[in-house]
Amino acid sequence: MSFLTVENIVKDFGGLVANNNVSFTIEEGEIIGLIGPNGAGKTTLFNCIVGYHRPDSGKVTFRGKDITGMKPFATNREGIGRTFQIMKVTTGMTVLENVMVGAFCRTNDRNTARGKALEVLNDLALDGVKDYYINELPIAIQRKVGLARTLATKPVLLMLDEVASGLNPKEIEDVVELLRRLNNTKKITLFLIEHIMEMVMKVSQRVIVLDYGEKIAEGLPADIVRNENVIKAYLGEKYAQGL
Amino acid sequence: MEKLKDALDFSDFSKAERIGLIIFSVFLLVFPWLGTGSFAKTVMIQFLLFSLFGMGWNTIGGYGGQVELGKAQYVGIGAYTVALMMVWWKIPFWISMPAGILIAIGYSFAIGYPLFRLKGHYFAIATICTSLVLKDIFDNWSLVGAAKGVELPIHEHPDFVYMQFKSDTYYYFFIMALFYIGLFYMNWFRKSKLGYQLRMIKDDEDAAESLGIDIRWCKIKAYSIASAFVAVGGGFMAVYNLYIDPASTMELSLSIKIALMAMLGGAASLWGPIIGAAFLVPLDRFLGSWLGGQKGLTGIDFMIYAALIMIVSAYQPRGIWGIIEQFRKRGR
Amino acid sequence: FSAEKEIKIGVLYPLSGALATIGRDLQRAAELTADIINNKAAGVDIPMAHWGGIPNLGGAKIVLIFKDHRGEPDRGADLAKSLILDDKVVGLMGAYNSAVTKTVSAVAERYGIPMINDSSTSPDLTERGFKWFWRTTPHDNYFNRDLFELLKGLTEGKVKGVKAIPKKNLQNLAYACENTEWGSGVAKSIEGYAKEYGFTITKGLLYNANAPDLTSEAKALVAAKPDAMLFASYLSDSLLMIRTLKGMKAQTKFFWGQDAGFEMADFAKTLGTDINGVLTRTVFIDKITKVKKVAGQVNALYKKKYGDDLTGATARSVVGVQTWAYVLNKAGSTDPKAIQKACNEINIPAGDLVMPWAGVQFDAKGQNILGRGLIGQYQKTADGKISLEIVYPFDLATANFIYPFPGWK
Amino acid sequence: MLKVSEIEVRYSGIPVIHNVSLVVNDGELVTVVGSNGAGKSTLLKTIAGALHTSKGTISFENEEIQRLSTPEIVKKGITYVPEARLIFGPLTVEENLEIGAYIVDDAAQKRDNLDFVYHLFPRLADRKKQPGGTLSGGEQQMLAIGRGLMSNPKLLMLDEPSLGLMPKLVDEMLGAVAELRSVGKTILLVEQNVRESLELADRGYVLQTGRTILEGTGAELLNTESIRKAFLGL
Amino acid sequence: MLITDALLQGILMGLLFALVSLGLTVIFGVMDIVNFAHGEFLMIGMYSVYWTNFFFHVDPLIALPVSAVVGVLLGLASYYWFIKYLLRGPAIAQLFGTFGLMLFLQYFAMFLFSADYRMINKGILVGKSLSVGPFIFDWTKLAAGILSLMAFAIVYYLLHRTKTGKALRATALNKEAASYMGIRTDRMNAIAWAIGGGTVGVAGGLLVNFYYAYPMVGILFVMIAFACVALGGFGSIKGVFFAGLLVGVLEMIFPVFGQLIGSDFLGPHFKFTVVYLAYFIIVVVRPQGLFGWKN
Ligand SMILES: Nc1ncnc2c1ncn2[C@@H]1O[C@H](COP(=O)(O)OP(=O)(O)OP(=O)(O)O)[C@@H](O)[C@H]1O
Ligand SMILES: Nc1ncnc2c1ncn2[C@@H]1O[C@H](COP(=O)(O)OP(=O)(O)OP(=O)(O)O)[C@@H](O)[C@H]1O
Ligand SMILES: [Mg+2]
Ligand SMILES: [Mg+2]
Repeated sequence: MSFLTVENIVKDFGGLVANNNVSFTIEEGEIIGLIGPNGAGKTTLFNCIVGYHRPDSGKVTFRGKDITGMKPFATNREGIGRTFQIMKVTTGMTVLENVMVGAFCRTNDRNTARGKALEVLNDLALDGVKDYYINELPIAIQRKVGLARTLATKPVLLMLDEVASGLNPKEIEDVVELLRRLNNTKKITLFLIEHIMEMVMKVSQRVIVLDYGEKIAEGLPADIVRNENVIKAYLGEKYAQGL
Repeated sequence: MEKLKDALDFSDFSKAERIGLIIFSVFLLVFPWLGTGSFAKTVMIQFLLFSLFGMGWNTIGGYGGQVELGKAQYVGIGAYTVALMMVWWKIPFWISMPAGILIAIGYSFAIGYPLFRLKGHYFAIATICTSLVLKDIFDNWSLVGAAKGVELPIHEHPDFVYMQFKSDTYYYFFIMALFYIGLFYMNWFRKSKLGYQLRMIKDDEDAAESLGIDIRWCKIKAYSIASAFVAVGGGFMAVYNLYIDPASTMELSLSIKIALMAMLGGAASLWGPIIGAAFLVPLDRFLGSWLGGQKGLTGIDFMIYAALIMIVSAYQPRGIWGIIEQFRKRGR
Repeated sequence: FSAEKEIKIGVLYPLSGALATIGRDLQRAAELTADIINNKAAGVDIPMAHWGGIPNLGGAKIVLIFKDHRGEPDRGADLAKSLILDDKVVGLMGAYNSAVTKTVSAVAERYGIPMINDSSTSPDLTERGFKWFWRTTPHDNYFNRDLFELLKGLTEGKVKGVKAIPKKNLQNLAYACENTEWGSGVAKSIEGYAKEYGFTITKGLLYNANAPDLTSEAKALVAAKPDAMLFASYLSDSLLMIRTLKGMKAQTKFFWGQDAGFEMADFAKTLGTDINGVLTRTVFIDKITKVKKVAGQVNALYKKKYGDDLTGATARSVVGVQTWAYVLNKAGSTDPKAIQKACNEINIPAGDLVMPWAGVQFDAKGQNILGRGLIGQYQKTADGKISLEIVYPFDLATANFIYPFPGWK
Repeated sequence: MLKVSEIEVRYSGIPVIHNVSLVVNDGELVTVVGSNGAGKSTLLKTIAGALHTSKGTISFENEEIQRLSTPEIVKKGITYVPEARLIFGPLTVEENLEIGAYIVDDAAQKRDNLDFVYHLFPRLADRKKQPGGTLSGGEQQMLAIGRGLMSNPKLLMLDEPSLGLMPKLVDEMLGAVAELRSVGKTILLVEQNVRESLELADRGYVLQTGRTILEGTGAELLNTESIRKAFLGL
Repeated sequence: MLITDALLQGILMGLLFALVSLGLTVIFGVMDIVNFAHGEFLMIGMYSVYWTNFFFHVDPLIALPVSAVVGVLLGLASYYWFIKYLLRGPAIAQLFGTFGLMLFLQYFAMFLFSADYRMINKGILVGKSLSVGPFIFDWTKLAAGILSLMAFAIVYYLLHRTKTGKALRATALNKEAASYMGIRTDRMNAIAWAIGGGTVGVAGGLLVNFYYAYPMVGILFVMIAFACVALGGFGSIKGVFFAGLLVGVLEMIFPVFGQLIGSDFLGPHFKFTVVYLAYFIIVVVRPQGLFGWKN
């Protein structure tokens, strides 16, 4: 039994097939990268798995349980956490309160939630901004807060949608570090969408490639970047030359 | 026990706020003996009543950020339950009021479920519509007195079973007790899990959902809490006025007034609804009493009232509490 | 006892909101009457116009304290408390809207303060067994009975200027009443009397007076092809209803409205000759001055001051204040108990009232049993204006009845 | 062409940009780099008139513009393509582009601009009739830049145009920027792709916590030790 | 026959409802503001024609431009003196701000004109009706219907075909982005208010031909307008048009239906209840309204 199994997912937006028969599995403890051209359907696939979209057909099984079409809150309670590609800039709650909401997912007690939230913030080196509102933070930190509040829900599978975009190479290093740590010490399985190849290459153990909604390749990072189709559709000649 | 402690714990407020609360409480306690006259007392009762309504609205409207404009239907439900149970079966207030709460909660679940498929203005208009529909039904339903409404028989005074008193002082202390129960509940509520979750929903629904929050369920819960608060107030109105009809308990203007007070005071803050009611109720009543009968000035009282609403909402969208905070910050 | 200089009466009317116009008129009429009593009025031939205050109270003046209840029952109750406890009024008057009268009278009852109601016509009000509540105006059941008396009179040839009409030609009635407490009460009462007098209701409907459109209501009425159309409408909806019916060229023989809208000054002012032949129940018509001199004199004062004639509503306000004056004079004291006693025993002679009533005398429930209604008909005059003529009671009729209702071409 | 001198910008009273000066000459491609929260977007927004300076001046073609409103600045020939893209969701791709040409009155000019954009981003041509809001992240980015070009600006300010784009498109995007420069457009670019963008640039500025700490030609900056350390992780 | 008649009358009434609601949806579309004071704009439109007729004896139909101009001015004044400041706040503060404006205008009108009901008695169309076979139509309502169609055509053209219209929609969708395109969003908002005020002003001017004017008259119409706008989908011109028709027809058909099945309970007193109920049901099934754009 695999950790996460995705079978033949199809998602059609009124004629535009964003996901077409996508299947793959993820094992516990893995770090999987999901890449593919813009508009290939990566975010849509995430949404189908966690339940923001109901797939037109296909099946998603998580830890042996059929979670197809479950609402996002329910998949979260199953242990799937996800972050957003585009984070909404909000003004109503401080960073700490945001993360506490995540922690409340697993407890009803305020003090427990607060303790857990502080722990996560500390872990991500965000204690400095705990009393800021989201709109007062630079985008990268906002994303990190998004990650923190998701982490506070204690996910076993963490799905990250472009956490590293907008970061410079140095900052990417830090994120890679962090993800590895989560994977190692917290035993969190990671599934991440990323366009920044340095990052994908560094962290993922396996890479899945989507193009026009279909899976066109799957394999080790080193193999993927040499794949003809992937180079043609995604990486571009220049990248290939750089290798 | 833990909850009770939370409810009575105001320690995360500033010192000024806590002192303010104490002074305010002392004032409330001694008010009947200040010799301010009976009209002032009726105004205070209205103020406490509308604070209670506003606190209720604040759960869904303030913390939850859902523009709810149909609270009057719950005033009606609370009031009618008390009145009809008394008229039909002579059931004491202490049984009929809880019954009213239960009916209000049941009803709020029934309509909340479809209602919370809607968002934003669609939701706001839909809440108005449900309220209008209920009012129209009551207006034409002869079993519940239709538009004639229901009159409660007058009892010997004072009567603690049916909560009928000649002197307003009794009503005053009764509504004050309800007010404090409401205040302490809200103080707990804002720190509770549901309180946090609602604020998250208000900020960003998608994110809230990804954090394991069942948005619709949370909203329904908050909505029914709000409805229960309002139904309590409605029950009080029935025994206080001894007469209720659809026009005075279910009207759209009442719904708006409830939301308006909370909003103008400062939505999503504990003090907001209280401050809003403290500002608008006396303004409305005293202006109406002083200027209402003045010939040649018909409408002036309303114009002043309306202008103040306009000024506050344009000057500080966070309401009066926002203005106070603004000045406090500047003061520092 | 020591002579008081002022006697305060609290008066609650809807001075703002949807009923502000009528509230204003009521207030004017009440003030005028208080003025007549307090300051004497030359040329008004009733005793109280020569009093110059309340004689048995040492010439004390009546001071009316007006409060605006905006049509809200709870506000009315609060203001009543304020009047009783803060202003220490001797008694209350008002409140026009029956719903507000209910809460106000409940307050008066609790505090044992007399309340004389001048203009609320819900029959329920005097069915509650209150000890501190009296009503001078006849209530809706009186008026509806008048209507059926008139219908019956038509079939019996009692009506001035019309030959007896075969009953079968006037058999089918249709009514449309606004659906608040007043209108729905009227509807019920019409149903009852129709049965009693042997008429058939072919269509009865309640409608929302605050509707932007009454087309479907009007259609339903017209479709029933009734011999008589009966209405209970406030002003706004009565205007709209008639406009709509006119647009449909509605045909019927008898067109009657239950006061409120039909009888207000604005009704005739707004609709002009479109209402030729329309009937309205009322308690006062300026034509009354032909048969009742005092009415003409007070009306002249009112018209001089405010430019309008007295109407059923405003004239009742006059009688309300008149009654208060008599009651106070009879009690000779401002003690509630004394006033209560005076109320129960009062008997104001017909001649002292502006109304064509037999007087004011209350039954055990507090209802004035000597009041009676009128039915007026709007008739086009030679100069193209419209005037309201009395057609019922038959002995007071001031003009020939126009039958059938001419309708609109 | 553009001269920013010693400006200070505040968010609700707190200065975020302390003292920044910068010059863009006619036909130049100037890149601004800096770590997260350095104030790059703030700087561009201020030039675009969406925020206002509390100190200092901004002049464009020898005219002070720091007091002008955004639409007035756009009329003067400065177009800003925001980092957040801000696509008009329900409008189609083509309608989005048309609105981009709001200040252009000449129909022929508009058509030329449209052709140019479609030539630059053929993918947009494929999706002319699709509502902008349903495009993928990368497609939206193309649309946003295309829309910025529609007004035929004298100075184009791009805020992280490669954000969220796939590697191939990052190249294409930077290629497009290079192409724009080669057809004579003046460009002020903010980028996180430090290496590539500095390679392209005529000159560059480094921003740190609201201050310009370095300036020079692209190549100079790339060879500066501190930059290599701070931004390239080398 | 009964049904056909109700249908035709319903369409006429629906056109009027649609016209009354048009401005509300335009304002909402551009600014996301639900204008509670919309009914009061209508009221002032009514008064403006009434007084023009009263003082200058101009036929109410010819005085229509007056109500349009007054409506536009009122829209602009409200925007520049008040709404502009409201925009800084959250939706809910805006709602109550316009609620304050509503009360203010109501009682200002009462203060100036008293609460009297005012109706126009003479005019080209007043009180005239047209018989077509068994059907009778009020000329005033026919005129209102025709004018409503014209107003919709103009506004639709304005918003969808002209440059300003596109700019308006862009402002509606994203103010910040629109300003980066060189669109003066402030002015666009003002234009929206001018259009909103103008159309509802005209509606008022027409209405006073067969409806009475008084300070509170707006409330009667504004709830219907809200339902129409939401039913059609906030901001959708097409939506509000069809929703208006739907409401008009529903309101007329329902009592006929009650009559046909011989139920007194389903009488006219519930006709607007049914409209609200229909709104609730439709919107629960289709949360973005009939033509709304789902975000
Ligand atoms: N709600 C929707 N309605 C219609 N089309 C949609 C919708 N959501 C996404 N699409 C389309 O589906 C395709 C896949 O979109 P998706 O967001 O999944 O791409 P992506 O792989 O995440 O791209 P990127 O890397 O640019 O974020 C795109 O062409 C997009 O336009
Ligand atoms: N609305 C706001 N209120 C308060 N502070 C803000 C606001 N917007 C931005 N800031 C602060 O201003 C600073 C500069 O932000 P800016 O967005 O200009 O950075 P940036 O260099 O563009 O970073 P990024 O790489 O994230 O785009 C940051 O510290 C941020 O926290
Ligand atoms: Mg994506
Ligand atoms: Mg930035």
